[in-house]
Amino acid sequence: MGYKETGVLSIDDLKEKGLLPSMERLEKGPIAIAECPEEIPCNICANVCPFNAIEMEKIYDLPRVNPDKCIGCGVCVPQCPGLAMFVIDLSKPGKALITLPYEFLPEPKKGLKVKLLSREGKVVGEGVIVKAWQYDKTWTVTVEVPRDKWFEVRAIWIPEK
Amino acid sequence: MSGNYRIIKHPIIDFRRGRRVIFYYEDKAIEAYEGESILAALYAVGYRVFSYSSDGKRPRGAFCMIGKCSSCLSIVDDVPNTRICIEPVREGVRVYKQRGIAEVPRKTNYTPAETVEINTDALIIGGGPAGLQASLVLADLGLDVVLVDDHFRLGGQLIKQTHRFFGDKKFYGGIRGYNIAEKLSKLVKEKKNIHVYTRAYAYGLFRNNIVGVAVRGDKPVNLLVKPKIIIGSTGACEKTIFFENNDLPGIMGAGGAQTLMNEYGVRPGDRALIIGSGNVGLIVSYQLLQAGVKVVGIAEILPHIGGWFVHAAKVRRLGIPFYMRHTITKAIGSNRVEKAEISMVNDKFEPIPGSEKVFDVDLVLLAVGLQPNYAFYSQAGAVLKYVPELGGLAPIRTKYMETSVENLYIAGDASGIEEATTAFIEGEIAALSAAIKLGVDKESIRKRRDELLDYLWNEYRLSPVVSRARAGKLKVTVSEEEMEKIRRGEYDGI
Amino acid sequence: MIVCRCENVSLANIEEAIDKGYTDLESLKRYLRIGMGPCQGRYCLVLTAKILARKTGKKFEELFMPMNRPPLTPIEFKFFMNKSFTKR
Amino acid sequence: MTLKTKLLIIGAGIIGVMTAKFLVDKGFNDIVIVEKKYPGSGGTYRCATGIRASFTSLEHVELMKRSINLWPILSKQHNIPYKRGGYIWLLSRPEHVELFKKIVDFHHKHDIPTKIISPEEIREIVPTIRTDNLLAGVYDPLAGKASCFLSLLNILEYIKKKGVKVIINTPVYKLVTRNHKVVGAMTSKGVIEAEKILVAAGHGSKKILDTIGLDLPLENIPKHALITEAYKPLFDPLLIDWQTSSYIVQVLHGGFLIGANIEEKPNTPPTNRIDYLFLAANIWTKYFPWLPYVRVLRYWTGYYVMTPDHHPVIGPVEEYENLYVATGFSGHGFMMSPAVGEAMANYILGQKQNIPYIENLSPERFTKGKLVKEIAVFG
Repeated sequence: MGYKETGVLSIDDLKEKGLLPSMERLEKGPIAIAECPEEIPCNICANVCPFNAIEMEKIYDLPRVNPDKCIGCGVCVPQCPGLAMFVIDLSKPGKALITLPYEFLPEPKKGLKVKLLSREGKVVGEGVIVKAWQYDKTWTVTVEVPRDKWFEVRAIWIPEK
Repeated sequence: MSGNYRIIKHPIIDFRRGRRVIFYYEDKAIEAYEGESILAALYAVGYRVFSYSSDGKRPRGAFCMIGKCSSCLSIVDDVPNTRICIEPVREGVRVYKQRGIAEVPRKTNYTPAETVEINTDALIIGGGPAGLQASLVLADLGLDVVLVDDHFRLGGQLIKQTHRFFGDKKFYGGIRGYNIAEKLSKLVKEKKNIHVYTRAYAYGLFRNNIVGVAVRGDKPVNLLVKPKIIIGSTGACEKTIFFENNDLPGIMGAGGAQTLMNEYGVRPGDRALIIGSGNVGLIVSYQLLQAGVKVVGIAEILPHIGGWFVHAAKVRRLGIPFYMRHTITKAIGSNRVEKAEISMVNDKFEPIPGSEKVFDVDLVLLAVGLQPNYAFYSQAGAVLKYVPELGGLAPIRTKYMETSVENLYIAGDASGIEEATTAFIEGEIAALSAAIKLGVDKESIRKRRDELLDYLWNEYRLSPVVSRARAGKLKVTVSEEEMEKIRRGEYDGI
Repeated sequence: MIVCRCENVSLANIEEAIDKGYTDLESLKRYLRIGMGPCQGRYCLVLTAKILARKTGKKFEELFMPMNRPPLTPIEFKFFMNKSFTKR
Repeated sequence: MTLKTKLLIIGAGIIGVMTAKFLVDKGFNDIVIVEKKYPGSGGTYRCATGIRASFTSLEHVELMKRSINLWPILSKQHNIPYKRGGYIWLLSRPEHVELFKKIVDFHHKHDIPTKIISPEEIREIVPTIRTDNLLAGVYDPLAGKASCFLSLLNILEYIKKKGVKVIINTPVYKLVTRNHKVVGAMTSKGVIEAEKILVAAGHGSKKILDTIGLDLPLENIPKHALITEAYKPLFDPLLIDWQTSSYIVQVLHGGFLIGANIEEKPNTPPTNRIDYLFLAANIWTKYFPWLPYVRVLRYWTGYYVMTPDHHPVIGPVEEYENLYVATGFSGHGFMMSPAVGEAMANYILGQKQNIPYIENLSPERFTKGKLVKEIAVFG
């Protein structure tokens, strides 16, 4: 079953669409991944990127993140209408940093332990928020997760106290 | 009846509730806030049955929430057949449940509505994305505009959207729907040559080119507008489907739930099942989660997700399961939904016995598609065409958005279901064309219109994800020569 | 399965009427009063035409030519009582 | 398509369908009905559904007396909602009361039990009505109302079962004649050959008859009507405000149907007029204090097919063998349809008529200068 049946992208899907940075680049430092496999007529990410690192010619082109220009700043993360921009950082040994958008309550805070959710919405472990900032109501949250879960985890859930 | 369904804290929307008022439902005091509809206030404290079918037997709940479906007819201050989903709460108002066909009103003291005649350059019907954009464009060209909308707030469906819009910055991409509504409404209200009427229903086109507009409120007015041109941007309404007990309270249009939770800040239920995985179904699922509603699943009759993948991924990673090749076969409950049954379907979309799954839910949202609101154009005499890709019946038009009724233009979802970006663009094209017709003929206007047409047809609509809508729009767009023939009744190529 | 909420017409009512020979939408509409209630046929007429198309094998386009009449939403008589018109 | 039939009826309105019904009842079923749009789409579905015999000419009175006898029978046979709820004329001027005294005398002579009633009596029959401006009323207890939809549809279902063919969405372009004898009609789907033809095409009748040079003095006058949302039954009779010749009736389904007289040029398109809504509101909100809060559900227009003497044209056509007409009902076709249907069946079968004076309504009366006089045409 493909992502149009499940709502879940596989690593091969992303590779095939040319949306996955190389492992080499991921290990070098943070970089944005546009998990946007359909040719939606939208260019917000390209417009908001301060480094012009997202390349599109026509409005419906897939967003191509230029690995040399992108520094993984995460400005695109809260602004993508599809909440499909993530920043992955595999430069630190033994762990991965995932930056993702978050639009729920309770509010995220640095140091908070959170449940890690897979692409299917299953709890696959716990992580710690290392950074959280808000842009127009959307939080951009960076969580530290086990390194082997860098592709699996795509959401967090903060339990109510 | 108990409970509190008002959303106090929401991750995106700050609900600013009005003054506290008390009104009476079935002689019981109900606390509410100014700016709420009677139905929203009742829903907030736990009521779910608001009326009964015409034979008095079947309970009816909230369905459309925008005054169209007539499922909430109630007796308000001795006036029956009042649609309480669009009737604002007022201090001391007395409301009773209507059980089937009502007796004639007991209320007899009345103030007749004032009748006001208005001549204007342009009448815009509907203040959603297309209508707002068209009004602003016409006003900037110095024309006199009357903008009417049946809701008490401008913005159309924009006001119910918490997500940022896709598209291009030029057309409000990246801004949340309700923020776009606020922004454009503010601009519109600043223009001296746009006369805005809300709670204003354009009820028909009459002889001598008069459009009747009923403006409800404390001082009701019957506006008789004589416009030189009309731009209809009347939007769309939801479709519904058949299944056992499909009228049980708790079954609602997805838009109805959006109105409750995102406009009035009222949680539409505790546990919801969504029918349909188009963008509306996916977006409403996400919004339900934001409002604190558990979503037990999304059923989709087709083998694949109907909407855009990114919307699907958003809800999937938060744990909402998809049931592909499934449809709802039954709602269960005595006075309101208590359970819902879905079944798998075969290749002919027929339910497969034995494949049933039952969920404990109090809310079933139908997100099975939208259809253009064609009534005004049909009444005005415009030639319509049934185009499944556009959601139903849509008026034939030129690429300049003029229908077969001369000087009647169309834009937005009313012209065939698409999305907000195209609504803005169509609104602007219609406005520019109307301006040219009215003699405001500057080179810059034509140039702008050409650019918009080029962008719309040769870039935006070439996106594969909107190809179906493009194909639909092609079916209803004719050349000026063909339109002349249609007007003379000579063209049967449609 | 309700098709027309206003007049409380079910799918079974419609199928029965079609079987009886009400195979044009206009007759079906008047026979069962589908779409003649306060919502003005907004939701039910297209659905009914689809059922009819399915059952008779005719094309939707042949069956349904909308004929909308004013007022497009029910309007109280109090809107039509003031004879002195103000111009604005 | 070439179709052969013994009788072709042009128009699937209530007149054509009733005629077919009475023929079928007598065993004659080789009938084709051809309809321009859909059954009832002309005048039938646009009518006010009222039924009365209280007219002021012998011809109308006799025709309607027969109709009023037939309506309850038809109602039973074909499950048609019908109610004898009466008519009341509301009179506000002394000269009108005087006029109606004479009319009531005329009615009594012809066994129509109308009577002058007081404002108090009006209030008893019509709860909530304001009678401040009224001097008296005239009550016709024999009058009534029936569902125009189910009258047509149920009878249509019956005649179809009995073998009558009904072809819809098929306009007739012209009649085909040979040696002053009709032989068929040219339709959008080809020729229908027929031994006999009945033209019962309402406002389309004149155009069809013109195709063979038969010039009947028919005029189509645009008329306006509206209906409100449905309410529980409040009053039974159809009320006529004589001053404005406007009527209100709560139809059997519950809506209040209002017709009001507004000036229109003959043979012009019947388009919607905003002033009609104001006119209707201003007349009837004076009588019913709750009416301002009642909602107008639908407003439609249609034609009265008027003749110079406001009486119908029914009977065989002298100039053409086997051609019959039943049209020009001047707004009263629905109520008259049972008697007219029966009479047309008799004409077509060459049987004796049982309604007095019916021959006076023949098409030739205009050329022969034998017009009928009628003064009570309403709405």
